[in-house]
Amino acid sequence: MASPMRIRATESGGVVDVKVLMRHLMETGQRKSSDGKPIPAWFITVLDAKVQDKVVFTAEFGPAVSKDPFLNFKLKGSAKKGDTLVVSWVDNKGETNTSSVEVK
Amino acid sequence: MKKNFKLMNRLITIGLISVAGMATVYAQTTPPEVTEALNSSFASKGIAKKDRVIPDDIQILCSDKVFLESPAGQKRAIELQAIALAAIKPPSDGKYLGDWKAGDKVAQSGKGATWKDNEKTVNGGSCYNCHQVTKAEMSHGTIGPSLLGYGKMRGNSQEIVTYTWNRINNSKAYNACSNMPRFAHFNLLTEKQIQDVMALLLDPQSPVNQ
Amino acid sequence: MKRYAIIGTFVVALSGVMVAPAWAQTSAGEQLKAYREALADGNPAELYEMEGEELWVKPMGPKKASLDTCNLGLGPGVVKGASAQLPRYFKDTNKVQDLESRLMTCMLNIQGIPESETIDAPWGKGQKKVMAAIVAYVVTQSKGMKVDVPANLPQEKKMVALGEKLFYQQGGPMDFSCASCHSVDNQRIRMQDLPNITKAKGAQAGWGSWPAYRVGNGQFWTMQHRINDCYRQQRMPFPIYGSDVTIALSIYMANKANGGEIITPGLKR
Amino acid sequence: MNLQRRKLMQMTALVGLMASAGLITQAEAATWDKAAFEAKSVDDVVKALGGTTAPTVSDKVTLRAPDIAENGAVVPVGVESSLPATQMAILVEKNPSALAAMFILPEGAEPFASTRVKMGKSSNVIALVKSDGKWFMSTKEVKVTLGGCGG
Repeated sequence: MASPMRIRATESGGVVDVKVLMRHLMETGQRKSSDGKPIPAWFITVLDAKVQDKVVFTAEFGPAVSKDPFLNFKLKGSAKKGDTLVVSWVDNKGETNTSSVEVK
Repeated sequence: MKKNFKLMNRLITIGLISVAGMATVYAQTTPPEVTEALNSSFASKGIAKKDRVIPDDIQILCSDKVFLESPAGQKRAIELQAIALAAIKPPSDGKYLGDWKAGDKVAQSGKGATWKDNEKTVNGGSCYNCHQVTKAEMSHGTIGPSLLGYGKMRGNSQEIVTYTWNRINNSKAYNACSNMPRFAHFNLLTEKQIQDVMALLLDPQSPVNQ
Repeated sequence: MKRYAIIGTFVVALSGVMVAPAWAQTSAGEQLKAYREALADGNPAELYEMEGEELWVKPMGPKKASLDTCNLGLGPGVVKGASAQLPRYFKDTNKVQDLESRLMTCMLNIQGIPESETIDAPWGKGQKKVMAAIVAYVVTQSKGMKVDVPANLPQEKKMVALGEKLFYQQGGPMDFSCASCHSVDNQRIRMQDLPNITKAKGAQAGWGSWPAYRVGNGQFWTMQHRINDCYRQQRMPFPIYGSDVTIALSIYMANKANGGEIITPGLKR
Repeated sequence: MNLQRRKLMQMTALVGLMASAGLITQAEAATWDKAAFEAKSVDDVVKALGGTTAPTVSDKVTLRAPDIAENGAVVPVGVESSLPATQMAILVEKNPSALAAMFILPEGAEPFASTRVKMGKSSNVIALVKSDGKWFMSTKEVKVTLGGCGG
């Protein structure tokens, strides 16, 4: 299965609160494995959220973002109840993942 | 784990003489169902060998709360304390106090003796796990008493120095069921490490006494 | 544990240093509370739960069958509320089983996956990885319910009694037992609060919040994993996955926690 | 600067390759600000982000971070502002590379973002907010403690 992603988007008073949890190792590139070899950096670099193909929020991560990243952001005007919010990320190896949710 | 972890100790029987002079034998053993469960449920892994489940005299006593609270149990505790105290060796070079800075490193480290460690792992004293030791380190446990100002409060008379030495070497010499590990008895810390921890507690320059 | 038979002239001197600056602990404790609350929103255990939900219905093993007919005690395929009543006695295996040992039985009987595949796998790898995800899914289906482990059956009573003895059983080069850290109220190791498992409140806090996601290593830990690492820190040998000791301790804790709220999967340091 | 430009070009070439292979869309990958994420110090990050002067400390920038983190692997941090912001960033001063996360806010995105970052040791955490072409900031010290049994 694709690595799981959980998105929650809830509207209240015109503001859509978006919470995203993603499964990713977020390796810093600074750690060594038990046999002393460096573990290469592997982390999500860019995440964007879209509504009807229009980017409504972008986050860029460095390797200092924690494993299994959590992101919370808010939209006012660019999303409303019933919209489909699409969240995609790409990591430094070029792997991508996309998931979507309806704004509740 | 030395001799005291021999298999036969598992079912050791402790005989005690009653105060009245009548020979009364209190049998204290590890319950057979416990022994059986331990035997079937644990496996050796790395340096953590299976014989570690086999309790020695002190562990048998302290695992049995009901017996421990009985007069016979209290008596047994005093007996085992005396044995523990008698086995403590003074420092081989006569020096009780080493380097407090090295001692603080020993106190900070919780490493060693688990199945993830090996023979080369330098064991720590895990002191901060249970004790407040210095003001600077706020991440400390509360299982043991705070040691802040330890030397400042007591001074460093030979009595205090010897007591502290003994307490670190084998805490059970004063309290058979103390939660504190027997650091010298099981070779958890080297003599030098103990000297350094001594300095951490008693050296007037140590942050413990500032 | 009471301190028995402290002898010599040092009793007074020793008790003199027991007074720790309470204010320092309180404020550090409150600051930590703020940290934990900030983390509570968005528990990555949810990602494991999602994975487990898919794995529950996915045909796997030599028999290419899914676990969705597994009987966790409430009937074939019933997941809702099942883990709240575990560990319990199962007639078909004639054993008291916790969630993980019961799932191993289902994996064997339904999917044809030998128990050894789970037992021998390293944490987070192979069949243990599958197990962790399924556990995350199953325990989430009891979230908000009450622990319901009255241990009325004689087989269950026997295991609770064994678990209690094992809880106090010392061993290893540091003389530790579970009770060394978990039998007194309001104690900490470093900054971590240690629940007093000998009382209902502490048992509920402990049993009720594991399995959990551990932020420190970014892993989801099942109860078997939690107990395993407690024994590692006790410097004991390796407790075999699903062995009698782990089941006895589990039902002892669950029975003590009976009636407490289940907040699993938790979020831990 | 030359080196940085060369790195950037390599990155661009790689991204182009990946994009033509259909792995990612050009738009998604092109935005990762390599220079800013690879800058070591806070000052260098600000420069890489196009700041010409030191950011102004402002009470209109709110940084949410705990006083103490029980574990440096996961420290919840958030940034919020009452300024109309187009870009925000979270920095950890003593990390090997200071920039942890950056947020780009199109019209309709509130100046609010919260995530979790790793901290190697106790350090100042800095929130940056870009408003009207200028950078504003707020700082807070977060203490990272040792926890658990330490084994």
